[in-house]
Amino acid sequence: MWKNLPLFPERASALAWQVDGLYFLLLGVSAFFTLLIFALILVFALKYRRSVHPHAVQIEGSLPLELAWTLIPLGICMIFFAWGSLIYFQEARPPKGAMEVYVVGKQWMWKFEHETGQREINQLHVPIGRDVRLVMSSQDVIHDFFVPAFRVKADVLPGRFTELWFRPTKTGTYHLFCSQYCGTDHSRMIGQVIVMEPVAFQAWLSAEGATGTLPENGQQLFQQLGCATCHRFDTQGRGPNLTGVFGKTVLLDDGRTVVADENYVRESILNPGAKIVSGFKPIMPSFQGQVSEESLMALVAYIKSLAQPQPNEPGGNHAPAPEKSNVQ
Amino acid sequence: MKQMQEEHFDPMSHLVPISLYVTIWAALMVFTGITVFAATVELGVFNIVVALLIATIKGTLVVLFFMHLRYSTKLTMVTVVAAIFFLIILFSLSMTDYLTRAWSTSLR
Amino acid sequence: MATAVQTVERENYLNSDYGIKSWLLTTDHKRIALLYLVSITAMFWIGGFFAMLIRLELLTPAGDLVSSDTYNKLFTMHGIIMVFFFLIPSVPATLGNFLIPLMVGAKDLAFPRVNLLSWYIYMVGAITALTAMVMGGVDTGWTFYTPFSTTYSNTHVMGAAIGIFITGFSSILTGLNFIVTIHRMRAPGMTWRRLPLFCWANYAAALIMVLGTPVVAITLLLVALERAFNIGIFNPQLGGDPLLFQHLFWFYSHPAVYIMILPGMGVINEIVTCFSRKRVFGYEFVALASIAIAVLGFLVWAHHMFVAGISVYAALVFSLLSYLVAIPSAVKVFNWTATLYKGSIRYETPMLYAFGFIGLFTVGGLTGVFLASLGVDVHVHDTYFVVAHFHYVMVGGMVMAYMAGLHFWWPKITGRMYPEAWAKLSALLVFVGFNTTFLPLFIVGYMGLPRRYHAYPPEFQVLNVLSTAGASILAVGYVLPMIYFLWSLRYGEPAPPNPWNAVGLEWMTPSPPPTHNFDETPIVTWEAYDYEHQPQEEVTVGH
Amino acid sequence: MATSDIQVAEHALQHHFADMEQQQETSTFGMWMFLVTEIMFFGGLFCAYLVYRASYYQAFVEGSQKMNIWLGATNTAVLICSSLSMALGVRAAQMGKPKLMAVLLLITIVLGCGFLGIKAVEYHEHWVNHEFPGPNFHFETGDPAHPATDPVHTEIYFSLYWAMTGLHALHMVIGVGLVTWIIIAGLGGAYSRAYFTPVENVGLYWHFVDLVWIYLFPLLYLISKKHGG
Repeated sequence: MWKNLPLFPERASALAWQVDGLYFLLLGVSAFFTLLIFALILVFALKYRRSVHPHAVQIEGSLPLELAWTLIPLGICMIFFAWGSLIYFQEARPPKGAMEVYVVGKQWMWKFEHETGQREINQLHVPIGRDVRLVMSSQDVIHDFFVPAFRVKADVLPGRFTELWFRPTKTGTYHLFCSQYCGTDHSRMIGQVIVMEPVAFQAWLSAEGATGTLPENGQQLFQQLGCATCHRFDTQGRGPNLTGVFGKTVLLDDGRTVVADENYVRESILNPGAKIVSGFKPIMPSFQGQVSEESLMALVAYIKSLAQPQPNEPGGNHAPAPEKSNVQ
Repeated sequence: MKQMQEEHFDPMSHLVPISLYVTIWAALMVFTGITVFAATVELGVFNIVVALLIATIKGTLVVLFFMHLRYSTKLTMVTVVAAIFFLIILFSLSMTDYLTRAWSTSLR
Repeated sequence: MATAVQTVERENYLNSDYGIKSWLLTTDHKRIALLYLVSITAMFWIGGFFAMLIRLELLTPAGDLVSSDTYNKLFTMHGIIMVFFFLIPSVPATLGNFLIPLMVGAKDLAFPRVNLLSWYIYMVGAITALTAMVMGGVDTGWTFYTPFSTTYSNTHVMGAAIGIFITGFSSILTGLNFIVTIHRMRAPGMTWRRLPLFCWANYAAALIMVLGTPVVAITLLLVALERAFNIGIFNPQLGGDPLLFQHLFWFYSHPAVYIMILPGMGVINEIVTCFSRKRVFGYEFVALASIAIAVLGFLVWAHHMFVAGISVYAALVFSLLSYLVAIPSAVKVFNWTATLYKGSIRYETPMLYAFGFIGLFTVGGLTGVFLASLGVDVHVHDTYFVVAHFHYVMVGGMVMAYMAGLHFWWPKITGRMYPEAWAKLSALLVFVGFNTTFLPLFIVGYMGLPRRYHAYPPEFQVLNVLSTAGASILAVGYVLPMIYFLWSLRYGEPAPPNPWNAVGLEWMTPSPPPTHNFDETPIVTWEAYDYEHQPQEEVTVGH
Repeated sequence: MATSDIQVAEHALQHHFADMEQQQETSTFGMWMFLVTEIMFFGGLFCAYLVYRASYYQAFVEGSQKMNIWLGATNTAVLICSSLSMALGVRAAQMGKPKLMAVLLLITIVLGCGFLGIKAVEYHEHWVNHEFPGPNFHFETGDPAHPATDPVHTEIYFSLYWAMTGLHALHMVIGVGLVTWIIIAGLGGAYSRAYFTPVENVGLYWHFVDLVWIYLFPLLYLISKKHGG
């Protein structure tokens, strides 16, 4: 019976328990107040019905009561607020060292690309027990990545990266929904998240195969698009040396500073004039319309790999040690 | 006292002398000159401060005298203040998002 | 007096003048209220028809009744019609229009011609939107999120947006008229502390109409301009920010839910006091709670955007403020409940609806607290949980209150009594049908089914079938009053001036009231809900 | 008060008001409420301007440097003068001098049309420079040493510029229509010392439109004149 009529979503991530915990508290408090109000209405309506209680007793009001039912709900709400915010902050802060998957939403499918280069459509394979961070963007309208079993959700926006993370705690296949209305086949923009044992996941990765890791593909694009002619790995380039830049604070031409995160790299490729690094001229052409979302992500992954502490692993020979590059 | 009573009964009560209108007009013109001049001088962040300060002074003069708010009921004054209040809410709460977005990027 | 009503047909606002022109050119607030009543009832049935089709489609998981494009248009048009053309004008433009001048002891609203103009603007807007729908419909959702609405949708977004833009001005003018009337047109002695809470509530709603509607109007205008000229204020491909659209849209559209619910709350105050023969518990607190809801309602809009990509810190601020707006709503619920205490309670139909309102609004309000809570909102946002929540507030709350008010003032408006037994049955059907429709959707929502899905995974079917079954009961519950109200116009018992033995200036006029409302301007010397000094009995009319 | 004044006043008193005082205060208050909605109406656009200027500062600086500050300043002066003649016109109506009022309001109309004319010159200039948002938009700073850094967002500046000034100009056009109506009605003897509320309300509207420009001018023309060059 309950198999055919599930009444509660599965719990398959580290955060799910916390969300459910707060949900149960909310449910308990709400049930209490709902029953209280229903019971009071019922009791008063029966006890003071016209036939047994023909003359109403006029009551002006009561300040202590008013204060009580202002302040007590307020206090309870502050508990909800604190707990809810704690969960939200955890959701907003992906742990360091998470495995990254790049996600592109388009009308009406999900495209995934693992750092190691495997691509998937409408299916996402992840290992159990590992933090997974998704870097997402949309090719057209706003979509929303939602996995009920993980209790996580984030809008996938065009023109910008958003992120989301989870740590699966239970193997299985779970629904992936697009939960922001996105047009005709919104309800068919669904898929599966498949949580596997680490060994099985490794086997899947190697069975799947890939033409180069994501940073490798990004490096190739970096050469093809001619980025490398200006962004050289020394101080002589017409553009800044990108080694070790990712994640650092960058001083801009107009005196402001900006953190070189995924969105900054993205903006610098598509709209290079918006935030010029101090000491450089606004000469870089815009690549708007020339690189797809996937290529952008590969480039971002490559530039990110230039800031990794272990050099030669993804990028190959000419990524020098990051420490030296900070001289300029 | 006599004027107070008149204000209540006679719609002509806030008949503002022409000289006052002309003074306000002159002030507005002078402030326009100042703000245009200030815009041609490099003042850094103060360019915008000066420009908006002068605009607010000019706006206040228009509302108080040309629009007779100074001679209006308290209710009208409250109405104007309320409009400004909700406008500020629209601006400031929208900006809480835009100004703090950069803080919340997760770094790797 | 009671016999006089039956024998001599007294001149009233209905029979003072005949002919279509006397209605279309009237400046009488009571006649304009009836014009509105007819128009919004038509819109309610159109929107309700779409709702039934949506529920029928969701009977099966496969999405086989209509195509996905059709389904998208159905829920979009259901939303647009119900929100902008039914819920927002419902209580204010009909009951508010009819009653506010009567309640404050005025001969009319402050600007009668503006009032008529607002109805015409409403009609132009409604016809524009309906034309867009007949021509092929809109599929953006009532929220018009960019860039879907500006660039990707190839349906009649312009027509719908312009229709809503136009109707916005009708709402602004109605709100403006109410505010000015309540400030300037009160009868001698009708101080703010003696003002019926229905007026307080409509005053608060009118504040939102005046302050919020212009913002959504300009936002939709920009959407229309973007489509017309291919500019990109909200389009990321052209450098714009889609979240700015959401900010500007919700700056109005969140407070707009208070435009809908506040007048409903006002209705409940009048009915609960009347049928428990008591003054309202904590008058000042209920009155100020209305204003608090209106003001705080402007500070919480971004709780619709917690997963939209806004700053974490902004989300924190908006979450905190969202809890604050829950408090005055809770205060009202507690005060109504306390009003029943030691009352002398009669179970007339309006009172049954009012009980239903308090209960369902409590559920709707409390589930709103779930949505203010950041951690839980991330999971339930844009799922059926949200759908269930706002239907509890809008249909369970607002429409219940509207029905309550219609029954309560029907004798005053038409001069006829409705059939009590049928009315009680319909109240019961609405309550049962409503809960059967929407309670299962909370479960569906927490399980994670996103809203606006044309087809869905099969494990959600049982609850969806239950919901559709409930919707059919609900539909019967709404059709019944339509029938007996129309029936009562001709066959209903003539109503005495004050069938409920209620206090309030509107009950001191004959039913229906004369065109000029009061023969001479009343002078108010008593508090609101002064049931203590109201003669108790001699009121057995109508059953 | 002359008897004709009282006749006009009685004629103008609507049935649902107790007296002229109530009627006059009510309509003026109604007008202020309407201006509140106007403030919020423009407020949405100002909010968009604020958000985008904060986000794309450089692009907005470059865009606003294409504004003709002298035409803008002239237009500001023209509007302030029209507000003065409007204020004096209302004063003339208060004193029961319809002919004087008509002359002053005619000056207001002329100045208002002057404003629109100058605005049209500016619009034309932007139009021929492809500074109208849309498919034909093309932006050059005009200084080869400093090419446009962020034309995508400069287009947003121009979108907002056209939307804000366009909406303002639309209000001006409506204002000119309203003032024309007041002149005609005033010469026909509709107003007197006891009843001149419509004149006052149209005056409020006109000053409000002036007020909007007082903010548009610095925001669009002035504050970036000396920046980022």
